[in-house]
Amino acid sequence: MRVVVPREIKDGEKRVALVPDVINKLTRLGLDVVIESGAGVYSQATDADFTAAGATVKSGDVLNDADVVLSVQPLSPQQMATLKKGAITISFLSPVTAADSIDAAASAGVTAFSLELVPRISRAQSMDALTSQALCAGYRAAVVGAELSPRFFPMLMTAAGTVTPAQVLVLGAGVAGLQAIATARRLGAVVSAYDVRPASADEVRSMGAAFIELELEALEGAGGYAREMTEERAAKQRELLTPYIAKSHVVITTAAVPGRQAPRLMTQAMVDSMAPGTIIVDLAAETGGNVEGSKPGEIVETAGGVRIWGGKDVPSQLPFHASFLYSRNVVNLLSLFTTPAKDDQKVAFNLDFEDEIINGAAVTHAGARRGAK
Amino acid sequence: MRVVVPREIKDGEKRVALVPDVINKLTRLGLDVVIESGAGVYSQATDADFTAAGATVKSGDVLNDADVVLSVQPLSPQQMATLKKGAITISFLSPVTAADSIDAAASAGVTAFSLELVPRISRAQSMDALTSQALCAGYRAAVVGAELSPRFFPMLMTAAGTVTPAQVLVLGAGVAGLQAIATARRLGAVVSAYDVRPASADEVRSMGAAFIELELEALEGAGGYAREMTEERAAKQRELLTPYIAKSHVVITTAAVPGRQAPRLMTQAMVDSMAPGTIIVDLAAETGGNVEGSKPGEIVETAGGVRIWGGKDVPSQLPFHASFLYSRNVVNLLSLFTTPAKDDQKVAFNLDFEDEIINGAAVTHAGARRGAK
Amino acid sequence: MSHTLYDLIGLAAGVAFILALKGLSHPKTARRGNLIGAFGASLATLVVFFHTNEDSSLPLNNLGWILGAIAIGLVIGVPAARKVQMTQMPQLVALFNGVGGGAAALVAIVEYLNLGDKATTAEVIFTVFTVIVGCVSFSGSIITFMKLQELMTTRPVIFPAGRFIIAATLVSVLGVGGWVVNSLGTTPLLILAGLSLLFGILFVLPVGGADVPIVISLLNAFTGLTVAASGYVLDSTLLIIAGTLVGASGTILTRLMAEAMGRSLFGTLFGAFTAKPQDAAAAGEERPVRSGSPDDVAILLNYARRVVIVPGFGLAVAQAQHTVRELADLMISKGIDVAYGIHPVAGRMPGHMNVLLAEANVPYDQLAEMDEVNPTFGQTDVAIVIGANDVVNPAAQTTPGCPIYGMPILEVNHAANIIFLKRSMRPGFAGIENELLYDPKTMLLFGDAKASLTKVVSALKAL
Amino acid sequence: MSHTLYDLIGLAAGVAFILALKGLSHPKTARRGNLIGAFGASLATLVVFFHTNEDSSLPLNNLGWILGAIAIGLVIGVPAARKVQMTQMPQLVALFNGVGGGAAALVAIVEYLNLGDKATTAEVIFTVFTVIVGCVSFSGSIITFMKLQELMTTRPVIFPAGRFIIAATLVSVLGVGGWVVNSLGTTPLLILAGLSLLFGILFVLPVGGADVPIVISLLNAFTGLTVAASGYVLDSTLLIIAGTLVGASGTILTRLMAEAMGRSLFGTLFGAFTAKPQDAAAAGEERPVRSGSPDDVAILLNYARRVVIVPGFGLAVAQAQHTVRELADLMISKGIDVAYGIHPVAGRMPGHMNVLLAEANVPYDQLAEMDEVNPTFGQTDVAIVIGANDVVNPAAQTTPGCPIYGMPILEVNHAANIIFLKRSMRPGFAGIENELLYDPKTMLLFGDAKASLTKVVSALKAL
Amino acid sequence: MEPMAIVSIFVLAVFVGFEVVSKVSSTLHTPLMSGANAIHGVILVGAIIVADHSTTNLELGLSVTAIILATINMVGGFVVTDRMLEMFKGNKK
Amino acid sequence: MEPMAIVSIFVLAVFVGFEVVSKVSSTLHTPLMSGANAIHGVILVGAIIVADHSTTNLELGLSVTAIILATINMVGGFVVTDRMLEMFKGNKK
Ligand SMILES: NC(=O)c1ccc[n+]([C@@H]2O[C@H](COP(=O)([O-])OP(=O)(O)OC[C@H]3O[C@@H](n4cnc5c(N)ncnc54)[C@H](OP(=O)(O)O)[C@@H]3O)[C@@H](O)[C@H]2O)c1
Ligand SMILES: NC(=O)c1ccc[n+]([C@@H]2O[C@H](COP(=O)([O-])OP(=O)(O)OC[C@H]3O[C@@H](n4cnc5c(N)ncnc54)[C@H](OP(=O)(O)O)[C@@H]3O)[C@@H](O)[C@H]2O)c1
Ligand SMILES: NC(=O)c1ccc[n+]([C@@H]2O[C@H](COP(=O)([O-])OP(=O)(O)OC[C@H]3O[C@@H](n4cnc5c(N)ncnc54)[C@H](O)[C@@H]3O)[C@@H](O)[C@H]2O)c1
Ligand SMILES: NC(=O)c1ccc[n+]([C@@H]2O[C@H](COP(=O)([O-])OP(=O)(O)OC[C@H]3O[C@@H](n4cnc5c(N)ncnc54)[C@H](O)[C@@H]3O)[C@@H](O)[C@H]2O)c1
Repeated sequence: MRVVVPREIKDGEKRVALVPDVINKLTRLGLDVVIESGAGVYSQATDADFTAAGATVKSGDVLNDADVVLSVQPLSPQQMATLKKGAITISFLSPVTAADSIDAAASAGVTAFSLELVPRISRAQSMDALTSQALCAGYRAAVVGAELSPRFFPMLMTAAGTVTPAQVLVLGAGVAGLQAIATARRLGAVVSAYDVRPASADEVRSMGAAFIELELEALEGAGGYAREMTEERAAKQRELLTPYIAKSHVVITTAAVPGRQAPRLMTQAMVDSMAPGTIIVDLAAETGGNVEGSKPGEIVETAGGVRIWGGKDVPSQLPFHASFLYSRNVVNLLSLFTTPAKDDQKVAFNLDFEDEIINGAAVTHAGARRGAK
Repeated sequence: MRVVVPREIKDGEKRVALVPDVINKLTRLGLDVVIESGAGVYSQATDADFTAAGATVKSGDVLNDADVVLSVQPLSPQQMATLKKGAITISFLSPVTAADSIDAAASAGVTAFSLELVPRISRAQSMDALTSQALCAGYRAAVVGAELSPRFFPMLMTAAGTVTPAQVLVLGAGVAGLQAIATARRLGAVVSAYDVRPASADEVRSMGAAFIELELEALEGAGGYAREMTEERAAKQRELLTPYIAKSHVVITTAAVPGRQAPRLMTQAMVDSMAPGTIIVDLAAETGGNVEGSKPGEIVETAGGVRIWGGKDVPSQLPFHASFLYSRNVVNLLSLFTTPAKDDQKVAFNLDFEDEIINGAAVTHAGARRGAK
Repeated sequence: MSHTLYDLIGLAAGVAFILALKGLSHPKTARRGNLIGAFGASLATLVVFFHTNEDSSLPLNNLGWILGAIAIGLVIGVPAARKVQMTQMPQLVALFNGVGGGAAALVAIVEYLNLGDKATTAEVIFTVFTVIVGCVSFSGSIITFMKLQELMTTRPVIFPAGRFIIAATLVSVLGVGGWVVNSLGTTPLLILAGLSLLFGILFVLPVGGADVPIVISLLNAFTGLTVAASGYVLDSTLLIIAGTLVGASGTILTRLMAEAMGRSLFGTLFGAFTAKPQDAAAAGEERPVRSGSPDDVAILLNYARRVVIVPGFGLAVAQAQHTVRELADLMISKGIDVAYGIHPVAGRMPGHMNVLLAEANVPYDQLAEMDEVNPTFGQTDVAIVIGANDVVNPAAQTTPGCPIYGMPILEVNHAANIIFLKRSMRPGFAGIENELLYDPKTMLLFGDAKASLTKVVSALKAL
Repeated sequence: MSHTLYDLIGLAAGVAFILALKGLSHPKTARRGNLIGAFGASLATLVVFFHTNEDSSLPLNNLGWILGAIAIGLVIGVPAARKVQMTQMPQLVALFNGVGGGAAALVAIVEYLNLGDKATTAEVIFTVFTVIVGCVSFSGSIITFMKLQELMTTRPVIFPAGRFIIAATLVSVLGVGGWVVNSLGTTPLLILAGLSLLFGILFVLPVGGADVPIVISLLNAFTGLTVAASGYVLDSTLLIIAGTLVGASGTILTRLMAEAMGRSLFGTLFGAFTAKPQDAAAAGEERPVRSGSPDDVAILLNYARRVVIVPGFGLAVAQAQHTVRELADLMISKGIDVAYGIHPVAGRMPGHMNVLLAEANVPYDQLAEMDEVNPTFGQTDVAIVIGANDVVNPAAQTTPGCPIYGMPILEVNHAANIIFLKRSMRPGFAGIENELLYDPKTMLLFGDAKASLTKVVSALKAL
Repeated sequence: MEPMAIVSIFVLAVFVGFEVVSKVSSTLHTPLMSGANAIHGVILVGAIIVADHSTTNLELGLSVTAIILATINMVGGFVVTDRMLEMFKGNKK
Repeated sequence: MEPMAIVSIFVLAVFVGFEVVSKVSSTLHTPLMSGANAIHGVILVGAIIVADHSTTNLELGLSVTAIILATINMVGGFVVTDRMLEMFKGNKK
C-alpha cells in the first residue's frame, strides 16, 4: 500500500504533511511512503532526509497510483480526479471553503478525511490538527506582536529610566489565544484576555494573566467551542471592551466560531481610538477578520499609526514545528484505521464507520458525500 | 537658551533625541526647546505631543539659531556649518566613522559631544547611551531570532508529540548579549553563551544561561571592554566554537571591540556547516560583521538554507523605547553642565573640562578637535 | 540488691521511657526509641527479681508461677505481634492496651486483698481508681478490638435511652467506689469491677468506626494513669513515672489525633448521642477515602527512593509552579530520584505544563513524556498527582464508552503509593469520577494545591 | 498555713517557672512567660512569710530585718533594671546573676553555721558545693560585668603560667572542700569561699570579649545548680525544682548560644590557653561586624511593619529569585508592607533585576524605582540587602574621588535596621569597601543568598 | 515516699510527657500510641511484686493472670511497634 | 524528703528544663538567659528562711546580705527581662 505526500501547491503553504522522522512509523506498519521531490523544502526537510528516513522520493505525477494521499491543504479538484477509485485522502478539508474538492473527491470515489472534522474527544486529541496548528499560530501571534511593536514587552529599570511593560490584550482565549498569552507573558508583558466561553476565565487565570469580566452572558456551544453571537451582543461587547483596547499596546485577536465568519470584535472606530504605534495581530484575518480593516497576509497601517497584521497561513510561518506536529496528527489518524502487516497478512485499511472519529472525519466515501455534519 | 532637535536625516533612523515626556526636565531648567516638525514621527511622538509637552514645533531651518542641538545621528558636515559659533551638539559622534562631521564642528567653532566617549564610570551610567541602545539591540536580536526561526523556542509536550526547545547560542555577552540571553531564555530557549572577558562567565550564569568555557586566554581591556584578538587566537576560538555552533538553532552575535572592526567569529565554512532553518542574528553587521557574509539591513539566505540577519540601526527598530532611553541619556548629559535659571540669574552652560565626563565626551571645542582619546 | 540501687535502676528505666517517647516522636529516631523503651522495660522487669526489702527475701515467693506466667505471656504476645498484618495492627494495639488495663486492675485487687485492713485511705482510693479505670480500659478496648476486627458492626451502636443507661452506670460505679472506700471489703470491690467492665462496654459502643483510634488512644492514656496509681500503692517510683508519662503523653496524643482527623474529642466520645441517628446512617453511605495530612505526605516522600510528580490543570489554577519546584528541589537534595510526568493534554492548552514549569525554571531534563515515564511507575515509590485528574484516570483504559475512553494515561496506579492534591472530590474536565481516588494505595491531601504544597515542603524540611 | 498547703503553693510556683521558661522560648509568648515567672517568684516569696513547721512559729524571726533587706534590694534592683540602656543589659544580667550566686553561697554558709554539728554528711557536701559554685559564679560574673562595661580590657587576659595557677587554685578549692566535709568548721568554710572567689576571677579573665555572653550563660546555669543544692539543704522542693530547671535549661542554652556563635564551649572556656597569644591580638585588629543567624533575621522581619528588599548582582549569581519571592509573599501574608527597591544599575545588565524577578513572577507593582523608594527608607523598619553592595554604598555620597562617587544610591542607611545577605566581606563590582557593613544598625547574614534566604523563610514560618 | 514528693514527681512527669510528644507528626501517631501502650506494660513489675506477696490461691491466681496479661501487653506492644516502624528503616542516610 | 524522691525530682526537672528550651531561636537567647537568671532569684526564699533561723549577729548579717542580693537578682532580673522583651510587644496580630 502506497502512501503519497505531494508537494503543496497553494501559495504560502510551507508545511509538509509528513516529516522525515515520522516516516518509520508508517513503514513499520508495512506501508510504502512516497514523497514528491521538494515537498519538504520549506520545512527544512530535504529529499535526502526523506530517503534516509525510508521513503521513496519521486518527481512528476505521484498521485495516480496512491492508495493514501496525505497533504496539508485540500487536494485541488483536478488532483482529486487523478486519484484511483477507493483511494484515501487526509488533509484539512473544510466543508465550507473546500466544497469543490469534496465534490471532486466524491465523484472520484475517493474517501476523503477532513482534519477539521475530527471530533474533539479525548481519544482524538493526538489527531487534532486544529489544536496543533492553533498552537503554532498562537505562539507566532505573540512573537509577531513583539517584533512589530516599537516598545519593549518586559519592564526594565535602567539607569536611563524605567521602561514600563507592554500591555497586551488577547481576545479569544482558545488554544491559540492561550498560547499567545503564555508567550507574551514569558516576554514580560502584562497580559489580559477576554473570551465568551465561561470556562475561559479560569483557563486565562491559570496562565497567570488577568481575565476581563464583562457583564455579558456566556456563549458556550457544543464541543467546547463558542456559539455565534447576535449583532446586538457583539455591539455591546465591543463597547465594553473599548477602554481595555484603548490602553493596550498590542492586541491579539483569535476569536473564531466553527463554520462561521470570524466574529467582528473591533471596528474601525475602535482601531482609530488607539495610540500610534499600537499593534494589532488578527489571527482570524483569513476567515473574515476579528478586526475591521485587517487584510490576510498584509500589515495595514492606519492613518492613526496603528498597524494591523493580518494572519495568513500563520502556522506555515513556523514551518518546521507546524509540520512536525501536523505529521503526527495525520499519522495517528492513518494508524487508527490501518491494520499492520503481520506474518503473511498484508497491511490493510479498515474503515469502521462505527468509530466516532472515522465517522466524524470522513467527508466522502464510496462515491458519495457523507451526511452533513 | 535654545535647545533644538532636528529631524534625523539618516535613512533608517527612527529615533528622536528628545521624547515629549522629558521636555519638562529642560524647560524646568529654563531652556527653550524647539523641535523640528515631524521629528518624532517614527517614534510615536506627534508634533502635537511635543507642543503639549512645552516645546515649540518649527518647520524649515531650525539649526541656525540653536544654542544646543540634540540628535541621535551625528549632524552632517553641512548641518554643522550652519550652526552658530559656540553652539553645542550632543549626539553619537564616533571619531572613527564620523570624522568629517567632527572636522566640520571644529571649523564651525562648535563644541561637539560624542555619546560614544562618555566614560564608563558609575556616575555616568545615566548618560551612557551605548548601554541603553545596546539594551534595545539585544532584546531585538532575540525577538528577531524567534520571529525568523521555523521552530518554537520553548519546549512543549503536546498530544501530537514533544516540541524540543530551541538551542540559542549568544556570542559576545556584553550589554546586548546579556539582554539577548535574557529574552531568549524568557521565551523558553536553552541558551548558552561565550565571551572573551573573564567576568562574563559569572554574568552569563547569573542570567540562568550556560557559559561555554573554552581553553583560551581571556581578553580584558580597559573600562570593562574587550581587547582585540590576534588572528591566531581568532582561528582557535572559531575552531573550538564550531561544535557549539553546529548544534544551535539560533546564533546571536554581538561581539565588539571599541573603535575596531567587529571580530570575525564565524566563517563561511562554519555557516555552511549549519542545518537548514538555522538563523544567525549578527548585531555587529554594521561594523564589519561577526559573521562572514552578513549584510547590514538584509537577510541573506545561504545555499544551505541558513539565514543571516544583518543588523542595521537595530535600536531604531524599537523606536519608542530606544528614543525614550536615549532622550534621558542626552538630558542627563546636558543637565550636567547646565546651571539652571534661578531668581534673576539666567540659565547658563558651564563646561568644566576638569569633569571627567565632560572632558571625555567633548570631541571639539573652541574651534579645535580635542586631544585623541 | 540494696533498696537504693534498686530504686536507681528503676529511675534509669523511667529515663529510658522518657527517651523512648522522645525517640518515638521523630521518624528518624522512632525505631531506636522503641528499642530503648523495650530495654527499659526489660531492665525494670529483671531487677524486680533481685529486689529485697524489710519484709521479703530472695528468691521471690511463687517464683515458678511467676516465670511460668511470663512464659505464657511471651508465647501468646510475641507470635500475635509478629504475625499480625499491617492493616490489623490497630486492633492488636487495642487488645494489648486492654490486657494492660486488666493487669493493672488485677494488681490493684490483689494488693487490696493482701493489704486488708492495713491499707490507708489514700491507698484504698488509689486502688478503687485503678480498678475502675483498669476495668473500663479492659472492656472498652475489647469492644474497640471487635469493632476494628469487624467482629461486630463498625457503626455507632445506639440504643434507646442510651445516654441514661450510661449515666446510671457511671453513677453506680462511683457510688460503689465510694462504698468500697468507706466500708472496705472484697465483695464491693468485685461488684465495682463488674460495673466498671459494663461501663467500659457502654462507653465505647456508641463510637463510630472512624473515631475508634482516638478512643484507643484515650483508653491508653487511662491505662497509663492506672499504672501510676498502682505505683503509689506499691510504692514504686518507676511505676509512677512510667504511668504518668503514658498518661500525659497519651492525653496529648489523643488530642493531636483528634485534631489531625478534624474532630473534637468531645464529639468523638459523645457525638453518637448528640447527632441524630439518620445522620450517622447517611454518613455511612459515602465511599471511604483515605485522606492524609501534609506530615503524612512528607513522610511518605522522605522515605521514597523515586517520586514522580504529575501536574495538571489544578497546578495552573493554584499557580503553584514555584512551590512544586521547591518541593522537587528539596527531595532531590535528599537524594530522592524525582521526575515530572507530563501528560500531553494536562492542563487546558498544549504545552500548558511546560509553560508553567519553565516559569519556575524547572530544568528541562526533569520533565518526562508520558511514554517515557509510564514504564517507570512500577519502580516508583510515590506518584504525587497535583491538580490533575483525567490524565491519570484508569477509566480511560477500563470503561469503554466513557468520554475519555481510549486516551492514553499516566499509569500512576502502578506506583506503590499515590498522593492526590486536590480541593474536593469533584471530577476533572471530562466530568467523570476517578476510581483511583478510592484506591487503598491513594492518600488524598485536600486543599488548594499551593497551600498544600507549602505545608508539605515545611513538613519535609522538618524531617 | 499547713505544711502541705505551703508545699503545694511551692509546687505551683515551680510549675509557674516551667511555664515561664516555655513562654520565654517563643517570641509570641515571651513577655507573658516572663510575667508568669515573676508571678511564681512573688508567690513563693509571699508564702514563706506564712510558713510554719515544728520548730518555727509566726511571725518569722527577724521580720523587720527581712523586710528591710527586701526593701533595700528593691530600691537597688528596680531602678537599675529600669534605667539601664539597651546596650548595657547584658552586663546587668551578669551582675544580677553574680549577686544571685553570692546569695546562694551566703545562704549555704548561714545554714551551715546554724546547723552546726547537726548537719548530715550529705547536707555538708551540698553546702560545700553551694559555697564553691556560688562564689565562683559571684566573682566570675563581676569580672564579666567589668569586661562588658569596659571597666577593664575586653581582650583575653593571659598571664604567664596562667593555666598552672588556675589548675592549682582549682585543686586547692577541691582540697579545702574535702577538708570542710571531713572536719567541719567555720574557718575552713570561709577559706573555701575565698579560694572559690579567686578561682571565679581566674576562670573568667582569659575569656575574650565576644565569648563573654556564653560564660554568663554558663555561670547562670551554675547558679541554678547552687539553688537546687540549697533546696536540698533547706528541704525546699521549690528551690530544688527551680534550681534544677535553671541549671538544665541554662546548660542547653549555653550550648545553643555557643553553636549560634559558631564556637565550641570548650574553646570558649579554654581557648585563651590553647591559642597562641598573637592570634588573639591579630583577631583584635579586625573591625567588628555584627553577624546574625537566620533566626535573628526572621525575628527582625516578623516584627517589622515595612520591609524593603534590595536585590543586587549576588541575587542573580545565587539564582535566588524564587526564594526571595517566597520570603516576600510570606511577609505580605503576615501583613507586613513589602517593596522591592530596584537600583537602576543593580546587577550587570540594565534591567537585570527585572528579568530575575519577573521570572519569579513578582508582581510589577511591588517593584519600586530608586526615586520612589528612597524617601520611604525613613519609615522602613528593615532594609534587607540581598547580594547587593555598590548600589547601597554611602561612599557614593560621602567619598569624593571613589569610583562610584556621584552615583545615586538606595539610601538603606536611613532604615531602622539593615540586613546584608552576602557570602563574605568582599566588596562589590567597584571594588571599594562598604562602610555600611560596619554600621551598628547592620546585621550580616553570611552565606550564599539562596541558602540564607531558604533558612530565613523556614525560620519566619516557624514564628 | 512523702505525698509531696509523689505529687512533685507526678507534676514533673506530666510536663515531660506533654513536652516530649507535643510536636509529633501525624504519621507517627499510631506507632507512638503503640509504644506508649507497651510502656505501660511495666505494670508487669507490679504484677510480679503482688505475686511475690500473694498468700492465698485467689491472690496467686489473680496475680498470675495479671502477669500473663502484662507480659502480653509489654512484649507484644514493643514487638508490634517495631514492626510498624519498619517503614522508617532508613533506606538511605 | 527521701533521697530517692529528690533524685527523681531532679532527673525529671532536668528533662523538663532541657525540653522546654531546646528549640529556642537565637534572638531569644539573651532574654531567656535573663529570665532564667531571674528565676534563680527565688533563692530569696532560702535567704528568708535562714534569716528566720538566724540566731547570731553574724548569721543575721550574712542572711540580710543574702536577702538584699537575692532580691536584686529576682526583681531586677524580671524587670530587665521585660524591658528586653518590649520589642516583641506585638505591633500586630
Ligand atoms: N491540554 C489541552 O490541550 C486541553 C485542552 C482542553 C481540554 N483538555 C482536557 O483537560 C483535561 C486535563 O486533565 P488534567 O488532569 O490536567 O485536569 P483535570 O482533569 O481538569 O483535573 C484538574 C483537577 O485539579 C483540581 N484542581 C483545580 N483547581 C485546584 C487547585 N487550586 N488546587 C488543587 N487542585 C485543583 C480539580 O479538583 P478539585 O476541584 O477537587 O480541586 C481537578 O480534579 C483533560 O480531560 C483534557 O482532555 C486539555
Ligand atoms: N546594571 C548594569 O547595567 C551594570 C553593568 C555593569 C556594571 N554594573 C555595576 O555593577 C554594580 C552593581 O551593584 P550591585 O550592588 O548589584 O552588585 P555588587 O556591588 O557587585 O555587589 C554584589 C554583592 O553580592 C554578593 N554576592 C555575590 N554572589 C553572591 C551569592 N551567591 N550570594 C550572596 N551574595 C553574593 C557579593 O558579596 P560576596 O562576594 O561577599 O558574597 C557582592 O558584594 C554597580 O557597581 C554597577 O555600576 C552594572
Ligand atoms: N477536549 C479537547 O480535546 C479539546 C481539544 C482542543 C481544544 N479544546 C477546547 O476547545 C475550545 C475552543 O478551542 P479553539 O481554540 O479551537 O476554538 P476556536 O479556534 O474555534 O475559537 C477561538 C476562541 O475564540 C472564542 N470566541 C468565539 N467568539 C468570540 C467572541 N465573540 N468574543 C471573544 N471570543 C470569542 C472562542 O470561545 C474560543 O475560545 C477551548 O476551550 C479548548 O480548550 C478541547
Ligand atoms: N560600569 C559601568 O558603568 C558599565 C556600563 C555598561 C557596561 N559595562 C560593562 O562593559 C562591558 C562591555 O559592554 P558592551 O556591551 O558595551 O561591550 P561591547 O559592545 O564593546 O562588546 C560586546 C561584547 O563582545 C565581547 N567580545 C569582544 N570580542 C569578542 C570575541 N572575539 N569573542 C567573543 N566576544 C567578544 C566583549 O567582551 C563584550 O562583552 C560589559 O561587561 C558591561 O557590563 C559597564
